[in-house]
Amino acid sequence: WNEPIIFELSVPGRRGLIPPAPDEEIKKEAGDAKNLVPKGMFREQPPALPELDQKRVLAHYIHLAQETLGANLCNDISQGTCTMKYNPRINEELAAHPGIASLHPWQDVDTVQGILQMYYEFEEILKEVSGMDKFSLHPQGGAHAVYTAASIMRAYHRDRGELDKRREIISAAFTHPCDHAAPATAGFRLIILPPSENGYPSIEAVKAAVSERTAGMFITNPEDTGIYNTEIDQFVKIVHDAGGLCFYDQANANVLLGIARAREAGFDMCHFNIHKTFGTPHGCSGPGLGALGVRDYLAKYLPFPTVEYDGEKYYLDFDRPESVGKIRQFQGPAGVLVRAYAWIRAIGQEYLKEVSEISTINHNYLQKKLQELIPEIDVPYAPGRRRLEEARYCWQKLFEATGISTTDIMRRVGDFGLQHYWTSHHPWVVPEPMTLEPCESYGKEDLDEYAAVLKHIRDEAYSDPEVVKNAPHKCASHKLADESALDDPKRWATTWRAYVKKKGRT
Amino acid sequence: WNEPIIFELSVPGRRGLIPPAPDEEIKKEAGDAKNLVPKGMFREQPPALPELDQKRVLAHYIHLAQETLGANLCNDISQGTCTMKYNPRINEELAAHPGIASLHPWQDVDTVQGILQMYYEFEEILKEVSGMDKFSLHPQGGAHAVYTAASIMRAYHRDRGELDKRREIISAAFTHPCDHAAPATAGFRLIILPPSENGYPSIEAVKAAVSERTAGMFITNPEDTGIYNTEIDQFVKIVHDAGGLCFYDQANANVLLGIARAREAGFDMCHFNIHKTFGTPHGCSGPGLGALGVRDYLAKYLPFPTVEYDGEKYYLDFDRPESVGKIRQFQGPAGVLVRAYAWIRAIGQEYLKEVSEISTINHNYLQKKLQELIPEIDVPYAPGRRRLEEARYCWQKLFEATGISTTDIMRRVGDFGLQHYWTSHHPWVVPEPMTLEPCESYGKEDLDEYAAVLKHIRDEAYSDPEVVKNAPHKCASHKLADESALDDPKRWATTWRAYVKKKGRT
Amino acid sequence: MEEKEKRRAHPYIPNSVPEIKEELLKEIGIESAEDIFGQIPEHLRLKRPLNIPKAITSEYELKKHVTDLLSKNKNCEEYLNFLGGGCWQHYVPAVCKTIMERDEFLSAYVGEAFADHGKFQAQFEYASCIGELVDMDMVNTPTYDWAMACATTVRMASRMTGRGKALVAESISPERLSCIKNYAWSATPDIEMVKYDPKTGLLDIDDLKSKLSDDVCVLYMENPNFFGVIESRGQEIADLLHSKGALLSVGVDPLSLGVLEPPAHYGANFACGDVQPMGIPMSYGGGLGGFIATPDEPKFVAEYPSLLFGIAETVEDGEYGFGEVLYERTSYASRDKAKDFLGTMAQLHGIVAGVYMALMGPQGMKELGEGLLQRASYAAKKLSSVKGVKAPLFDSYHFKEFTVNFDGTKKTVAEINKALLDHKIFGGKDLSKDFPEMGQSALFCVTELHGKEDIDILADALASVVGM
Amino acid sequence: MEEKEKRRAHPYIPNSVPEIKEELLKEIGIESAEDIFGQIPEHLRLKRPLNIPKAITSEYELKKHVTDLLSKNKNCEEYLNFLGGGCWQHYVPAVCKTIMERDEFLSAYVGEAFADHGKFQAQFEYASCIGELVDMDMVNTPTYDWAMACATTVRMASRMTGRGKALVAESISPERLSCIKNYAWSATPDIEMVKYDPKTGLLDIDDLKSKLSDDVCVLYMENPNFFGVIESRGQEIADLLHSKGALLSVGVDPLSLGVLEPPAHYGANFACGDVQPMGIPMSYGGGLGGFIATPDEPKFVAEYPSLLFGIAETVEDGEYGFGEVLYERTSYASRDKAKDFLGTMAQLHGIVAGVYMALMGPQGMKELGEGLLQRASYAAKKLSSVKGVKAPLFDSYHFKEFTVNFDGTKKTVAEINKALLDHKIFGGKDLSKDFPEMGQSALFCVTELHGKEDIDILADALASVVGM
Repeated sequence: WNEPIIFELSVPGRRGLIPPAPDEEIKKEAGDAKNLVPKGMFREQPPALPELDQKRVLAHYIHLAQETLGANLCNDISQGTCTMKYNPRINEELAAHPGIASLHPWQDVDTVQGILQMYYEFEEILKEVSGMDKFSLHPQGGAHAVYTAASIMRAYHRDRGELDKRREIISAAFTHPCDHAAPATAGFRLIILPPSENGYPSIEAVKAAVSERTAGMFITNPEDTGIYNTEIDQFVKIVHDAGGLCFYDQANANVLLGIARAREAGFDMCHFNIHKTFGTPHGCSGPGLGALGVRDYLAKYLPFPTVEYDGEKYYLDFDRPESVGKIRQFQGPAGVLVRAYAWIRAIGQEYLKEVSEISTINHNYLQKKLQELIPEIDVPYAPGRRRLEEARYCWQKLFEATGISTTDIMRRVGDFGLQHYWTSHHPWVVPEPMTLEPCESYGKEDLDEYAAVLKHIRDEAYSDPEVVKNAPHKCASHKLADESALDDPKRWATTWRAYVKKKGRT
Repeated sequence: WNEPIIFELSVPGRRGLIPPAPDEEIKKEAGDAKNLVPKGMFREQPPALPELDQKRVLAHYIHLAQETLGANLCNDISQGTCTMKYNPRINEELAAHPGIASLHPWQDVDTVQGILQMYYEFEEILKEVSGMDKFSLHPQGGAHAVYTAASIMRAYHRDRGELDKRREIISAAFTHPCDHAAPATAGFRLIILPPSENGYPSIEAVKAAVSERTAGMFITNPEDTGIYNTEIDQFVKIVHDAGGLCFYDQANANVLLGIARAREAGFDMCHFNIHKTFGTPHGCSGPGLGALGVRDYLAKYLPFPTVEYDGEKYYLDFDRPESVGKIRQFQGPAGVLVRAYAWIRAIGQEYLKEVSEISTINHNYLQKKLQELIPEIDVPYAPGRRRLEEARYCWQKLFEATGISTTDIMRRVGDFGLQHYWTSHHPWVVPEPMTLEPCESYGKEDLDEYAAVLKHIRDEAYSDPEVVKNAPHKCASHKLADESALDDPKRWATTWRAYVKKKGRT
Repeated sequence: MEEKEKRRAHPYIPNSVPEIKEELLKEIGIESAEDIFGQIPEHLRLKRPLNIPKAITSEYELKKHVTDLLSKNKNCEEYLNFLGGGCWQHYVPAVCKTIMERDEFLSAYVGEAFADHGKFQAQFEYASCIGELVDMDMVNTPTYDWAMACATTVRMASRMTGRGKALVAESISPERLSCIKNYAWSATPDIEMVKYDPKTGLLDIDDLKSKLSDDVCVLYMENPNFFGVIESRGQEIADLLHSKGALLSVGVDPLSLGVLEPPAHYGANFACGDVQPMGIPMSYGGGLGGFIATPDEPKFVAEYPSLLFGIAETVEDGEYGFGEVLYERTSYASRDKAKDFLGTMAQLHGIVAGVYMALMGPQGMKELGEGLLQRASYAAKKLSSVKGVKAPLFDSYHFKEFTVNFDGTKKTVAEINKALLDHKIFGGKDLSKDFPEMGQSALFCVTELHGKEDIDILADALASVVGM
Repeated sequence: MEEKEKRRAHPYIPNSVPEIKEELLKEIGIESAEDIFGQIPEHLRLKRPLNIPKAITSEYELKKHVTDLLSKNKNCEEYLNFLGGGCWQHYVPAVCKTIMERDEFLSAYVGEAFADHGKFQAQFEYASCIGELVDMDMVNTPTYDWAMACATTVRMASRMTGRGKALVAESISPERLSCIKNYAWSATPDIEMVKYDPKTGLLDIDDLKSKLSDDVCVLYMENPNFFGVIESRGQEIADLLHSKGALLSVGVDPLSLGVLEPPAHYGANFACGDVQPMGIPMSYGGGLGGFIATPDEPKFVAEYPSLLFGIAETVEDGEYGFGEVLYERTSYASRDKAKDFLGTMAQLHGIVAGVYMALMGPQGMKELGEGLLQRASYAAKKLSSVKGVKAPLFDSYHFKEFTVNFDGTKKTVAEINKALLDHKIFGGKDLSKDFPEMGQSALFCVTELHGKEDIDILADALASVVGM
């Protein structure tokens, strides 16, 4: 659409919405609004927001929406590790029900028994799926849950008088960035172990890393390689023996539902990305829900309030003196919870394991297709072992042969009506990486389509490399003329007002 | 998106939705469904509908939606005579309220007082705006209202014993096609008067057309030329004197709200296209609402039931023995009514006349711009008289100069992110016609944009006629390879099954 | 009008900003809109402000006002509803709602295929799915409703045969009958009714024989008929008509076609019905849309008044395009010389019905139909257990709907239905006025929204209401 | 698991069609998924089926089940609600709902600008509008909520100044204070509270002076503060802090910025707050999203943990593109070396808030703010007319919210609120536990949804409840 910035559409005097005016009696009684404000605090010049009629606002945002590739409308295998599922429409209808949309978080608990029951029952399901003893549904995303886990680890060691000493967190290179960043934010130092030839750290490395300074471990399994760490319980034991706690980042849990649990591996804490594994929408990156599960001995540290049931009534327990406190103002992103609850009830016992089975089957089928079609694709580490739900692929050979990099291919993928694919988290341990996660929401034809597109681009890399290098061509927008503008204080602009100033426009 | 036909996406076994199964007790009590059907009537082979998972169905229809240019998302001045207004989103929210969406038309009137009150009050507004004495909100579109008017005319003459004799309807060339087709369907013969140099028929022509065979007149004012017929009341009088009735097609009423009414011109009946003039959505062509108004002496003929008020309660009056009967199963497209009611209440007394004023100002501004920018554009008939809400333009000069026809330009317009424009109803009395209606929903910049696009295409007609002739280039699809396929029984296909058979596919 | 109010632009009227309005007037070269309206003769002008309510410009206040009015209604989510008979409370899938509310489909109109490709394809797919349901190759874009659809088949049949008499089964809805009489009059002024068997509710074939003559163009009947009765002798009826050169048009509930043979399988020439049960809210009867299907033969196709969206290849390789089949038939092209008339009808409802059929697929339609048969069977039995109540009245198989006779209760249907309101139940449609020969009978409808519990609640309420 | 159930494909799992699953397994060359899962050591496997509820595969039954649960709640459409304090019941415009529900925005994630151009532009426009509201040039993509936003400004200030002590005004929400303590701990383990004046509710400047030292990095305060009190001495406070090399961070209600001076105008270095009041439903506190704004200076920009979407030209002439400003700052790029951490936060709410601000424009914000000032003023007066009730508790100007003291009624807030439930009223937030010095006080909130009638109903109900 080549849609202008909304400020460019502004025309003085236009109105998009008229707010309800107070009744005449109120106006009369209260008097002029200017006199209801301390001297000097009345804003004489209203904020310079854009001025548009309602149709224009609607049309503008519809155009922008149409320039966005949501998972519900495309083959979104692309965003590996993100588990881009179908977000059922019925769940949106339910989340819009006034019984959730119009609830205030401080209503008397007698008036919110329905939503508290949903919290409680969803927690029960998570407990069963993970083997943990108690969950908090406060965190609004995965990283938020990881941070909360780090807070709990901090409280645990503080309670034992060891916090000053225990400040080291052990993690692995293919574990998610937030497992490194969130503990660091909480005040820990990270020890990041490199992968062995299996794709995950060796037991020896873990042993070498622990000490009396060890606060704990934050780790994913499978990590983003899709390789299941079969020694995970030994890792946990080593850290436990050293006096640390173990947190299991389950962002990649989609393939282990009903298959294997955090408890059996010995973890003290784990989390689920509800917006990945339990089918709620990603919302352009939030709100999500990061459900944090802990074993009973850590339950007292969870953020307050917790949702409890006394046999007759659900209630919120604020009286938790050892809690790490609040990590968000209210008791979690409840709208996400409603969708997740509806999703798991629709899937149920009969199909939850099917989710994991189809996820691994889909992945292994796609991997086979890709490797058959494209000899240049490598899958480093642990040769011969099947990946579970995704793999970290490597385009190094193609890059060497043609100069076409994974970022070139990534941009070109967008030209085929697919979301452009995800390369990998930084740093790139695997060179020229690509990560695809064909979860259970995709059909065989989606997998075949994806493989065909990559094969096509691979052929182009030889026959017409420029077309790949200059991609995208058919996306909503093109390559930036100069990426460095984004790192240049004189040119970057995150607001229109800044852009106008820097460009010298009026 | 180049989206496949949904049958091409079908994979046996896929499910999009599971209907609720009856309770076990019901199944047990009722037994096998096959035994609940007369012999030979059970369909052993279920209908060969497509089989898709839910995400695929949703994605498919989102893609198709994105390939459709609704008025709420584009500059839709294009569809002249259609009054493509903004359809406020709040009205959609209201129409989805269970207080309308979940009402059954046969509910006891005590349980539908709210919707009946809305019928009643909306009718009051229409009565005031038109000067008619009673309205029917049964018809689902404008043509449906015209047909109902023709039914009433038939009943009127039948009651007077003159139906066998009075079978002629007088109309004008620029009046809408349905004003000719609907009376014909009702059993009348049409006498269609050509325009005089004013753009509408001469008084002499009307006088010459009436006789003892005259049943009535169906006419628009302004007709699609946008020229107001200043002699309209004399037309009416001539027909009345001849014993006929007069129906006023008010599809073009948007410019006369609060300005001039059907009553003052002497009409016996009139209608409003609610989906045009009162801002309800066109829905890809329905459901609309054609509100039919009549003078008191014709009220008895309206379809039953009518909505009445006894001072305390609203009720449906089915006891109308002289009614023409039903023209639709229930009492009208009530969801459209709710939207229209909300629209007129939002506009209200203060802004309804503004709607007409801005409509005529917008048109006259656009006409001026077009004629300034494009010397080849003519506006035939009544030179020097201002059109009201639209004009019938003529591209004949450009066609003669460049060979580019109005249909070429029409197709090319679509390439600019605008809805392609409407030429004119058939037959084309004005050669190479174009009809644009910039109603009150468009801003000055929309008018300027439109004029600029037409100017651009006009220039292309000289500089690069092929690009216009082969348009569209950037629309959702292209020109058909062979238009004649649609008129060829061996090739036409309105269903996929027919297409597959004719193509010899499987 | 307050001065202040006057100067605020309306959110729906961008150029109502006073400065912009002035600017436009200046560009046109006039003082005010009166300079344009002035050409209207004085005696035709309205010389006073319209006496209509003031503007509610705040969206919230507007919402509150309209919602308050709508909340005066009791709706079928609050009440247990057993009304059917032409408008039915079926489940509306969330995906159907989503597509119906998208602004693209909602606010589009008569754009052609290259601009509104998606609209054409969605309509084409709708027609294609209807074609599968009824097993016929030619399907129209939807007309107003089932009544308009069946009346249209009568007109089409009359033109095809050149005959002016139509037979109509008495067991159709009185509303549709009224529409047929009005709409078909100029084609078939002569309409004769064919009786139903008072015992079975089936078409009285002897009566049909007695009325079938060489000037009959068509018999219109329904299956299941208005009483929910499944007709079993369709082929026999079709053969009779065809033997006299007449045609058979059959109205169907599309939801029955997962379990019942479609009309084409027993010789019908036309199938028609309503799309409302397929994903479209009832909206007080506003959710209708009529479909018509026939064989794909020129003699049928030439007689459709509707737009017919056909598929064809475009100049781009492998691209489908769409267009209008035999456009010259239509009144848009040929005015009073056309086949009947055309206008804004119910295309949005067609699109949504297409979404519904795609979601349901063959298995969904079959499972749904089976469940409806079973529920109706259970419900009739259950209601019959109430003393004085007979259900069904007819000794036949029923789909979704069935008649209940209350003669044994000594109460009228009207009395019973009023009393049921206290139980928050909408009882069946009262048939006593339109079908007096059936005594105090009502037409009850059960859908997939009714669980056993709901039916049992109805039975208990009835027992308490009839007081026996 | 029933055999029949097992063989039906799930609508959300396309390859759960048994035949397709088989085909894929065959292509992979294995018998079953167990051949893959088998690599997991036996002792780590779950060897029994999960004990979770059975699937509700029918969408209607699922809807009924969840709706029944949700209907157990009493919501703020049924009850008259006066709760605010961090989550407010404002009007949600229909256009906001429409955009929020569009699948494109709803189901997109981390695609980059060329593929998700619309998402980037919508976020950029959101940030641009916030920038106008607060009159600052740099704005982040939204974080979780206001609490996270204000805690982030403390961390940023600590890094910028290299100091480890933060001052926080006591007159902020206890929830946000708890978050600050948790989140800022590793940066500012030392947090000291600055008192409010018990008479006016304003910041106690003497107390501030006494606590302000050279190791203070920032003061975080709110305006209007948690009690709804409008702070008038912002510039004085800012000057004090700046004189010691410390920074000022101010939390604001964005809806106040049509009528109140933004923090930048009285010297604040950070502005932050929540987007929830701008078109996002409360959803039991789920509708939050935090914004942070600062000057566009490298020393500030370098410390943001958030993604920052910047505008830039593309290779196409005249085309805007977008990308991430200073990406290396973020934990996506630099893991434990980054500025704090980043993750899935609240971007959808940011987009919707952008739609809201575009709809409202300057005049809408001004009119709304004026009405909120007037309503709060009227409501406080009205409630004060109830014997034993004092409103507001503080002798100051209030925006939207104000404190009500019930000490004169001899009843606790808890008792009063319970009793108000019988009147279908949610009374104000009980402050007696968090602010015992205020006695039995509650925080009441009035919004544009409250008419005079609603406020009068509250006053009448209170009068009846306190029984005086």
